[in-house]
Amino acid sequence: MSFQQAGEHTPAPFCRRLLQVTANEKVGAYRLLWALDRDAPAPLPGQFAMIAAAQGWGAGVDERPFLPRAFSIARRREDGQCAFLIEDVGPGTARLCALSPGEGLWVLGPLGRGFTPAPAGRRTILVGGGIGIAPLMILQDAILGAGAAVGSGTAAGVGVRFGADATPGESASCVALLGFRGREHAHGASLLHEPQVATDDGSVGHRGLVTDLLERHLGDESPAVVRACGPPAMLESVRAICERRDIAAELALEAGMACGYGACYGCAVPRRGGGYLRVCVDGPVVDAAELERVS
Amino acid sequence: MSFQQAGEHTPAPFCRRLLQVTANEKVGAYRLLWALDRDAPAPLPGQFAMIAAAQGWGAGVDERPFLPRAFSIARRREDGQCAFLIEDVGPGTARLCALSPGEGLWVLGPLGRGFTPAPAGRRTILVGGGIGIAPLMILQDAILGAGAAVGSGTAAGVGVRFGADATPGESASCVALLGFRGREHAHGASLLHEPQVATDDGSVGHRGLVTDLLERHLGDESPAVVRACGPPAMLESVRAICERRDIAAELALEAGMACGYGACYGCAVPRRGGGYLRVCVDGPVVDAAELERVS
Amino acid sequence: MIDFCGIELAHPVINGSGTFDAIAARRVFGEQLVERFPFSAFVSKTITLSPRPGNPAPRLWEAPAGLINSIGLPNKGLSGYLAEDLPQLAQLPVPLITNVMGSTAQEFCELVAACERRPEIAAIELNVSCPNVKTGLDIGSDPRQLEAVTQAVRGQTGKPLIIKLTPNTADVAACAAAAERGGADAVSLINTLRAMALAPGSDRPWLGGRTGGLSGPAIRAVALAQVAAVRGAVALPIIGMGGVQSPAHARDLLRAGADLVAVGTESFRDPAAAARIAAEIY
Amino acid sequence: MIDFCGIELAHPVINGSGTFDAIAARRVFGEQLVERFPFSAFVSKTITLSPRPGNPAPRLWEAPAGLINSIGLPNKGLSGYLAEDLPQLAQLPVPLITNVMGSTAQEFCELVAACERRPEIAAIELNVSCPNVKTGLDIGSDPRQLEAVTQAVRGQTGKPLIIKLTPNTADVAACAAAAERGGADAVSLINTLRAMALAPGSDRPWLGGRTGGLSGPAIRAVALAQVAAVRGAVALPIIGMGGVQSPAHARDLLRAGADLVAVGTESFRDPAAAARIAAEIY
Ligand SMILES: Cc1cc2nc3c(=O)[nH]c(=O)nc-3n(C[C@H](O)[C@H](O)[C@H](O)COP(=O)(O)OP(=O)(O)OC[C@H]3O[C@@H](n4cnc5c(N)ncnc54)[C@H](O)[C@@H]3O)c2cc1C
Ligand SMILES: Cc1cc2nc3c(=O)[nH]c(=O)nc-3n(C[C@H](O)[C@H](O)[C@H](O)COP(=O)(O)OP(=O)(O)OC[C@H]3O[C@@H](n4cnc5c(N)ncnc54)[C@H](O)[C@@H]3O)c2cc1C
Ligand SMILES: Cc1cc2nc3c(=O)[nH]c(=O)nc-3n(C[C@H](O)[C@H](O)[C@H](O)COP(=O)(O)O)c2cc1C
Ligand SMILES: Cc1cc2nc3c(=O)[nH]c(=O)nc-3n(C[C@H](O)[C@H](O)[C@H](O)COP(=O)(O)O)c2cc1C
Ligand code: FES
Ligand code: FES
Repeated sequence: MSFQQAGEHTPAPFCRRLLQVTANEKVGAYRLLWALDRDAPAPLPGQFAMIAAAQGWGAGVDERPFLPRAFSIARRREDGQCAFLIEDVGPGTARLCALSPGEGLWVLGPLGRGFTPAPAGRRTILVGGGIGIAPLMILQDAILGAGAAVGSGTAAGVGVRFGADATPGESASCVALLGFRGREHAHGASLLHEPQVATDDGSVGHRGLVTDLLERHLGDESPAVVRACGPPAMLESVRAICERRDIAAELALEAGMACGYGACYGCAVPRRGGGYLRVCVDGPVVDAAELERVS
Repeated sequence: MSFQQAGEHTPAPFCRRLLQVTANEKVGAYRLLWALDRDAPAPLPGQFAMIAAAQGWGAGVDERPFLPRAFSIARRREDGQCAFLIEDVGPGTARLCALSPGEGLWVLGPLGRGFTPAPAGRRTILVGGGIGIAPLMILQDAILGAGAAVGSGTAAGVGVRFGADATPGESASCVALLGFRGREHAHGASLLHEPQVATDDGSVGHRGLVTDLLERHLGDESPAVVRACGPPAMLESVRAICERRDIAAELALEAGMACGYGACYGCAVPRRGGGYLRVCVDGPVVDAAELERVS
Repeated sequence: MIDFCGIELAHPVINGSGTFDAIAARRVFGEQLVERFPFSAFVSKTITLSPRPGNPAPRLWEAPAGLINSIGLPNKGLSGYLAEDLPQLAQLPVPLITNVMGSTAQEFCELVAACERRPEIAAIELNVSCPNVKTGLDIGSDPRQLEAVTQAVRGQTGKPLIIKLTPNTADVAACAAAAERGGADAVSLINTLRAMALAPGSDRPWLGGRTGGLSGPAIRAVALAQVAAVRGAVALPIIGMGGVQSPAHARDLLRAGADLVAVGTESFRDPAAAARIAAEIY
Repeated sequence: MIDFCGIELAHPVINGSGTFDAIAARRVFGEQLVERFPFSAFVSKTITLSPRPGNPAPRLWEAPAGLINSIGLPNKGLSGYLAEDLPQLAQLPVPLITNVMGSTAQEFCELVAACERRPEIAAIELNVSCPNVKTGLDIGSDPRQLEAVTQAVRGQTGKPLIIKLTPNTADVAACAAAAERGGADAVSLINTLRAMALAPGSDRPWLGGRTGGLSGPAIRAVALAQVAAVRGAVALPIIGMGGVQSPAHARDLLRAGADLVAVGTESFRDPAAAARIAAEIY
């Protein structure tokens, strides 16, 4: 049995859907927003959705937001409950963070290309910075769930398509390295299984960069692949480290987006060798080798 | 002692104020929205305010509302509680009708010219149509309150400036004639004291127009003045009736407004004899004689 | 203190012509208006030679993040303005800029000559967004016409002369350059964008004047582009405006090259908006 | 069925050039896209002679009720388009309109001549919002240039020729009349309004391309005014666009004189927006 093809994606229904918010949990500096999305196909880890509040979308600072916003699908249950992890950084995220259960949410997705499973016998090292932990949550769910998968087409207990063809019982190994600004943000670490944490101010875990932890892990152990998401400087650092050590890495990128499905050409990032790729359809997860640098 | 001068107005603080909604009561088809406005000067009956929700103003149909909306100050207590009676007819009123206690409200006012008291010895006939009952509520409060006023500068128990110089105990007489579309709207009648009601469909009170009631009242009794507010067709009918019978009438007009304080020249209505008056500063209450017709 | 064409201003925030009536506002708000006057100079609404009643109602349409107006320049005419309004405006605690519009160079000259004689007036702004009777286009949209009008008017006054450019043109920088060549002391922009709305469910224009002008946040990014383009073309002081709602928006215009900023539509939402903006502009 | 320049269309709602990539959308949404294709004709994004990578990031800025884009016309160039994209676009269930842009009449002719030879292409749209290398102004903003380009191109094709006018002009009606004289079969409008944003707290332009174009609800009232003005000047069919979000907005454009309506920015908010609008347009 083979893993799914690299860069495969789950096609999205051709229409945004009106969902209901089912919960809005505070997790330190973040909000975990749950909605029930029964009819959507199971996403791949790393896929995202374009979301907008059904009410009150457009009355924030500067009369914004106007367009929907991109969010990683951070968690998904088999019953269709899905979660977005959100940091309030502007008018769109502010509105989403303020949603109450029962309120409506427009969702388009799952969109983009997700992470691919590690080849057999390799550990997966997850490297997350700040809100970048969101896609690593569902990726870890899928990796840990995949070990117990029984050919249902989705990782067991987790409404996600990922490595579902792996031999039942074959346990995938995975470590999560997470970097945060400080204590408030580091609460996000509670959303992953057995994470190792770094904070800029040393208030939790290692004082310093998450890439310090990465270098340590790559130093001596068994073959690994890296899956990373976080701010551009962190991703660039991860990319450079992995390039130097010749380690396969996939990076989940961000870019300002208007559409999320390849229509506007707004989400361009430079591709190695010239030209641009569209983060929404060529990513958000890209092979680090596709980039000359992350900026 | 003399009544205040016709067309006098209470000056408004030169800044919009952020108030808190204290209650939002459903009254049939309308909402009675209360807010605490301790620092504002007491309004004259018929004055209005420009109001906007502090949050969620601008995310309705067509990305509206953008500008604040004009509302009659419908009720005012001495403690500064004031009420607006609101009918949901578009994105601005929809948002205001949905406000909950504790939410913020921007208010500029009191603005415009209010009603003047009837000369001594004359009854006041209030004629209201639909949402046009709003300024008649405070006017009736003031007239009924004025009878017991003791020179406090405001009508007793009512935070309104009106006929406050009237001899204590001199009871002013006043009848309220109200017209509504049907039963749901006619619940508004409960907001006035001993009203006589007409409905288009006869579901409550007289089947027909409120002007039928007016004609009946003008038919045989003692000298009166008329104070009216309602849809243009109703006001025009009141105007024509009073003109024919040579009865002094004041009409509270409406017009689309951007500013409410004379800045935009947007609220023009044709003045008798040519030219325009600005409803916000020359009205909203105007002497019927100033108009050739209401349209 | 800011020096604008030799006039001292306490801060860089003024009003857009036609968006604040200081006389009416004083009646509404009383002496507070004078004590806490929000603008560092006051620009009158546009004055024409003869009195104008303005356009039939409705005159307003609310657009997404903006306002369309078709007010039609109601005013008392030059002599009414000079006799009735000017004495009241002279009581304001700030310099007065009188905005005028003619439909020919001749009319502009007459208006400006009359303003020149009144010491209460510190500067004169020409509203050139007026249709040329022959072409129907704004006089200000054609650099040649604009230069000629500016030059003619320049001969009539030693007071600072501001040309309020029209944004409804292919090349606002070329228009600004024409104003500069004609002898203007400053330019102001942007005026409203030509716009229209239909009455709901009908094919009749909503506005009594049929078309109108779009203002407010919706046009802010257009204003910024035009101010930057004009700054690239002329050395004149620039009064930038269009959708300014906050200190950040005002700073953006200053950074793009404006020397002063005007607040228009936002004053409708809050009469003291300009004071709030001025207080935090730096 | 609607007859548009001899092409039969199922309803009057198409897409604005550059606002929908049917090839990418088919990958994202699968065959549903083809089965429920929202537009009655598909307009390609602008194709140029040589391939273009497009502008550096960032390319987007969200404005009040709108979007500023500075995409920079990324495309595979004429031969890449004809070889790779056209076969895929030909599988769509609707007629195909190819939008092209040159920087000279010569380039336009070359592009149009190549389109003329391909039966998959039902009609050709010229994007004339391209800066004239000498003046920096849009070629389409000057009626004389526009007439000359249209006339030159007209000689190259018997297919319906649509001129997509630029809104950044003093007199869009005169431009439409020039296109008509040049032999166009239809005009489309409005393209985006020239606009700009600064990076927060800086004096650098936010957009990699420095300036950009404003689209969305913010420009709807400008679009309506321009469509009405063009309808007053030419007999040609008009494709109206600018900020259409709902059936009511589409109807407004039709009432103002448009024959078809295009949806652009609203498709970003909901890829099936045009289907929703088409379903309720009458
Ligand atoms: C694929 C993908 C997945 C993502 N996943 C997550 C996630 O799981 N959780 C999460 O919290 N976030 C996620 N993001 C980021 C999220 O989309 C942004 O934080 C969000 O769009 C911000 O919107 P806003 O309105 O709150 O703030 P905005 O103000 O729109 O954006 C904040 C930043 O955008 C820039 N900006 C400021 N004003 C403007 C303007 N007018 N127009 C354009 N840019 C402006 C500035 O750089 C500012 O710092 C993801 C992004 C992508 C592309
Ligand atoms: C002095 C005064 C006192 C008032 N007192 C009260 C009161 O006590 N209670 C009350 O409920 N109402 C009152 N009104 C009316 C109230 O201001 C309006 O109902 C309100 O402004 C409607 O706003 P909206 O956003 O809900 O609806 P809008 O859609 O803005 O307005 C509804 C009407 O405006 C027109 N319209 C539609 N779209 C637009 C547009 N884009 N731009 C401009 N006009 C449009 C149409 O005719 C439509 O029927 C008063 C008005 C005035 C002038
Ligand atoms: C209701 C209204 C009336 C206006 N009247 C005039 C005027 O008389 N003369 C003039 O030069 N500009 C006039 N303007 C244009 C403004 O001065 C200003 O240029 C424009 O509104 C853009 O600024 P804003 O977006 O801050 O409103 C008017 C604008 C509005 C909204
Ligand atoms: C992201 C984006 C890209 C665009 N690309 C093109 C293009 O390549 N060619 C073109 O003629 N118009 C282009 N346009 C303009 C649109 O076709 C349309 O004229 C404009 O956006 C107004 O419509 P709207 O408000 O519905 O978006 C583009 C618009 C946007 C927003
Ligand atoms: S967000 Fe529109 S193309 Fe990627
Ligand atoms: S509402 Fe602005 S002048 Fe009356």
